[in-house]
Amino acid sequence: MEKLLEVKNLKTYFYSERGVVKAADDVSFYVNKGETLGIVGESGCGKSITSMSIARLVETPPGKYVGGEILLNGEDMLKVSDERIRQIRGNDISYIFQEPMTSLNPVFKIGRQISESLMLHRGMSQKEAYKESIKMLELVKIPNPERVVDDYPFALSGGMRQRAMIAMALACEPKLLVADEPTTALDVTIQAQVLDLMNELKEKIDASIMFITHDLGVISEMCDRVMVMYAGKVVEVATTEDIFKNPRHPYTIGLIASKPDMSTKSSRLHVIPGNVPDLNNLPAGCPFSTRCSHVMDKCKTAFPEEVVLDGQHRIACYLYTEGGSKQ
Amino acid sequence: MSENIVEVKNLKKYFPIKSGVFKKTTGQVKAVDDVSFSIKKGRVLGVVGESGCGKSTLGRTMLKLLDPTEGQVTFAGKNVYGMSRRELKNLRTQMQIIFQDPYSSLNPRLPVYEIVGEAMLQHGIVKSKKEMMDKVVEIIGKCGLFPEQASRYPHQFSGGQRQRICIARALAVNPEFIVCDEAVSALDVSIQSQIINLLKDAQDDFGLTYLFISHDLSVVKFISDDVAVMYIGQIVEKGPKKQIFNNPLHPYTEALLSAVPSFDLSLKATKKRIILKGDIPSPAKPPSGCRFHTRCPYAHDVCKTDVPEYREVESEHFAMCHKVNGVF
Amino acid sequence: MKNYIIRRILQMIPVMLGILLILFIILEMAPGTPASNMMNPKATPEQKAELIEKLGLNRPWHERFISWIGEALKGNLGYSITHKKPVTAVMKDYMGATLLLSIVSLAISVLLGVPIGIISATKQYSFADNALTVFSLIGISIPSFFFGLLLLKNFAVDVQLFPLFGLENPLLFNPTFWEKFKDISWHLVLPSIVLGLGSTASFMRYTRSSMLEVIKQDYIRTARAKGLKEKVVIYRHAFRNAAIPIITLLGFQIPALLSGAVITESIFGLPGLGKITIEATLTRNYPLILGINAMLAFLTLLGALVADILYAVADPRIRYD
Amino acid sequence: MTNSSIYENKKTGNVRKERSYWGDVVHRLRKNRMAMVSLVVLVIIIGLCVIIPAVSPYSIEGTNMEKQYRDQAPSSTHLLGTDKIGRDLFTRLFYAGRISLGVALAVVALECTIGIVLGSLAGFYGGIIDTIVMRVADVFLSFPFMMICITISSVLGNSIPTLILVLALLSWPSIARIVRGQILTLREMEYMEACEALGISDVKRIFKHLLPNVLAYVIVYATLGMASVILTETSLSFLGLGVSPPTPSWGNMIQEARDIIVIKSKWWYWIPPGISIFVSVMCFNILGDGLRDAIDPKMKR
Repeated sequence: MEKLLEVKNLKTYFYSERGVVKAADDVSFYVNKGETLGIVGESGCGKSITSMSIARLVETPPGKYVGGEILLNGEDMLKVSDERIRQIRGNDISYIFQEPMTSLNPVFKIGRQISESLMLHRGMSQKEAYKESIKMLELVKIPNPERVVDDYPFALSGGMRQRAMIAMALACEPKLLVADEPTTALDVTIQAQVLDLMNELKEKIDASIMFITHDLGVISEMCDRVMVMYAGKVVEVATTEDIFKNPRHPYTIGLIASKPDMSTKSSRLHVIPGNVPDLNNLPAGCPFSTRCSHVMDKCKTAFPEEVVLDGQHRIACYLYTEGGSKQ
Repeated sequence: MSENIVEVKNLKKYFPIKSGVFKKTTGQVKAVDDVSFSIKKGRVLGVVGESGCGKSTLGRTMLKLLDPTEGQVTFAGKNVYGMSRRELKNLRTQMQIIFQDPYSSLNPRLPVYEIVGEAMLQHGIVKSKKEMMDKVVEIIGKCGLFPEQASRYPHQFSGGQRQRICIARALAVNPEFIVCDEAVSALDVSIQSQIINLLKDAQDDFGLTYLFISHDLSVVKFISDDVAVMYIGQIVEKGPKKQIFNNPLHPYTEALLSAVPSFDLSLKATKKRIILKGDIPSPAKPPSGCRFHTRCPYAHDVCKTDVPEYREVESEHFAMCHKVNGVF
Repeated sequence: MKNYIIRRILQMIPVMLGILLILFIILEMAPGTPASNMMNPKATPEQKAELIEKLGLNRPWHERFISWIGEALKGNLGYSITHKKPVTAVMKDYMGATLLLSIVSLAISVLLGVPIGIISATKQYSFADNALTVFSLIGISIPSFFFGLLLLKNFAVDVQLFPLFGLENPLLFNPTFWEKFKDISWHLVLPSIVLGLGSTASFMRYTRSSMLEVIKQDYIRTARAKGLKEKVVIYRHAFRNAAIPIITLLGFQIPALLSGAVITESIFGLPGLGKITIEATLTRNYPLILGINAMLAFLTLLGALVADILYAVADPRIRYD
Repeated sequence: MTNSSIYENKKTGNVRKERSYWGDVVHRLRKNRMAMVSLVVLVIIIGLCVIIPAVSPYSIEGTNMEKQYRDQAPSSTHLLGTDKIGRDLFTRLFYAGRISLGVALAVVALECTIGIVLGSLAGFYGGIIDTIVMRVADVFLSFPFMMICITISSVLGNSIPTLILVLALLSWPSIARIVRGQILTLREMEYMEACEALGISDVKRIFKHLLPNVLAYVIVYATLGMASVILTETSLSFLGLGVSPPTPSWGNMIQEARDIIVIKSKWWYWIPPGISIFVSVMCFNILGDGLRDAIDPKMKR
């Protein structure tokens, strides 16, 4: 399999009066061509910052890319010029964001917002872009695309706006689609429609997808592989089947067990004690050590090296390193 | 166990829509439209539905935080809407509510002991400030907070801890019935499970009855004994949890259940997903006849014109559908 | 949109009536009778009685109030005895200078304040931003009469670059249009700077905070994610949204400018409404005072109305309401 | 309840120092250097205004027509010289400060009182009360401010109490709007609903939950209001329509500069009061901005 995107040791930090926040700390992963990679974690785990870093969308300052490489087809996104990154954004890498209500500009018509990318990256005339916009709206199954193209975002429902966002993102046939919690703000039946649409489009378009969500159910329906993040660190990466059948990192195990699923039978939920850590005030060593039931002394001093099991199941936990109880 | 603690009869809550030059009332948002049900003491009734279905309005109207348009709510045999001021004040200690947003539901300017203890003083549950402090420490302890945290302010707590404070505040007046309005929806998964367990523990310890409002079916399935499904202001199906989840009658319930993404891989293979067409209609202009007919895969002509009867199909299992009623 | 405008216009009516009513009551509280205040003290009792009869001053005040409104609707605001002219004619003579000064200053403050505010916001916490922020703080804090005197001292007294006084050079004989234009412009430089400084600073501060608010929005991130140039993101996507609240400020600035004009006119000796109002209060010329105040109140309301309409035009959410 | 719920929350992460809401505001304000400098400058100005006239050997209004005392340039005996009727300008400057700052304080106090009362009524009860209050506020907001001040002071005469009353009557609508808006926002907050659900009495809900939250915004507005009232009062006094001589105000002291000789060569007549106005207004503005940032840190990144 060919790697489309390879991220190596990405470090995106935020500098504020209260100190340094290591939002993405030494994050490494890759996305294969045509593959969907899911990134899962709770609020503040760094999944959004990681995804925004890919096209250098993190605002600097207060953010800063401290280190690492983001290779898209071998080209390092962190090193290319501002001019080049703008050519890549919207053309090679596009984004769908969480809030359909606020992610579209309220004062421009839908058609204009889609046309904008087409005119910019495809060199289309206004007229061509307008026609193409209608086609894109058709592709995402918006009823009456000829009318909707002249609507303002406020006239559309949440689900329709998210479809329009998808149309906008796909307009220039990107190689990588980054979907940051695209269905979180939607109702269940509307979420089902949008996920269904995305699955269908996956077949049609030739793009890899990075799918960021906190919802384990959505991950299992959409993704080929899953990366689990906690407090800015990657703690586990595996295929979707592996993650749910055979989770290895104590955090992943806890996370899956504490989420009531439609098939949960027990009368009490599993609980990870404690709170989601404050990124301003992380413990030394493994950030999960304060909540982990298997915590050892060395967990509190240094973050573990990554271990690869079964060929491609990556875990960062001392339980699996040399001398660990589950090694 | 079989005594009804809350009974809701033909409850309606409409909000006026004002428009035009003089802001005349030109229509109504029928947030809750003719809803009837009852909850047995000590049980949890889960209310599920999507945005705009009126589930939050239902909870608030039941507690008389909103004035009803029509209908009746009886709590422990007394009509909530026909109470004198004094009776209403007394009712406030018996029915409580926990909100979704752990940030806007606590007054940022008051320390925890004020937030939790205020109502105890108001209702004379405690006689002195000293007694109040002891009681507050006891209650927040039960909710998983430390005594020294009583003098802290809301901004010093995380979302999950804030929700614990909200629960402590509700428990402080010894209620019998609590409306949990999306009480765990804003929380992270690992915190959500802590709070759900806390709510379950509280229920066992105090013999509470819950109306558990949520859009998250898996949470409702976990915590509830009975489930009511709402769609645009109406309850379209209600029954014991098992029946609702194993044998849904209403096509909407069926679609809703199938739409929930699950990570149970064994389920994935067998499950067929029903994708509903179109958007959720606005409660300001609900569709005629059966309100679900615009999206229903089984809709017949009769569904567009006639409102289906809300009927007890099996024991304790109600539904509002022409197909279930055997009309076609 | 149509409903919105009609509603706004209907709302204006009671407000305007309220203003007039309060003005009327204030003037009623003036010492002396209305008649004694407006006529030659040497007039004989017969003359007085005749005039009182003629002007209807013996009627109760509410009747006069209603008839004043009736006349005002016909375009008659009363008669100024001091000027021996109708109030409207007096106002016409002096209105020009005030309007000219206000409009020039408003134009300066929008054209300067808004772009500077945008630059300040896009370079938040840079040296330029800090310098501009300090400048705007000075702008809203310096008393305009003091600032005006400083300018006069430096540029009209010590260095005689600009004229000290008035709107036109009385010594210009038979000027061509061009000469007159140049002359008036020259006279207006210092007054417009004085009057414009405060509102430029207000526009700057407002634009800056409005832009900072908008730049944080999700749709700006969307625009960047499309690969748009930063200029396009800021000036097209962000500014189009930030402009909406700035338009409301425009409405609020009109009364502020008119108030400021009074002070500026007084310092620079401009023949405007401010000057005539002060004169009118000294001569107790109540019809004129009432007329000017009513007129300015009307302009203020009109300004607010225009701002609201522009607001609706700029914001599709209101336009399609 | 079972022990597990307690256990679940045992590790509470970092324990922050307990600081009340207001403690937090003060803490943030203290970190704002500009605001703190302004506060210090204001304290100094107010202190001088209180002390100097009290300890000065020169009287405020007493004239001294002897030639050697009149119209003097600054010297070691008269730090800012004397005016045309022999009064010590240094003493007068700080006495004028008392008047200008005192008038501003009185106006702000009065307008805040009116604004809070009417704004709370409108916000809390809504409906017809709200409509009436807000329409009246519209009326007062649409007055041509300066013109109406001129008119009123000519009709009612310009005594200091009248001035205070007029300025307060013309400026309460802004504060009423802020208070009303805040109350409307707060009423939607879930903690207000929780209060209702808990059966907390109306009185407690207003005075313990609503007003303290509104107060923060009132304080910001009052600070900024000090700045704008000082500007208005001095402008009116400069035009001869506010505080009238012989009582000095920073505004009417600058009137002297209408004399071409004074403006050209006698800076001590008008520059010191001008700078005093400028500095105090600037400090109130910076302090007000600082307070707003401290109260609502979301506004600042």
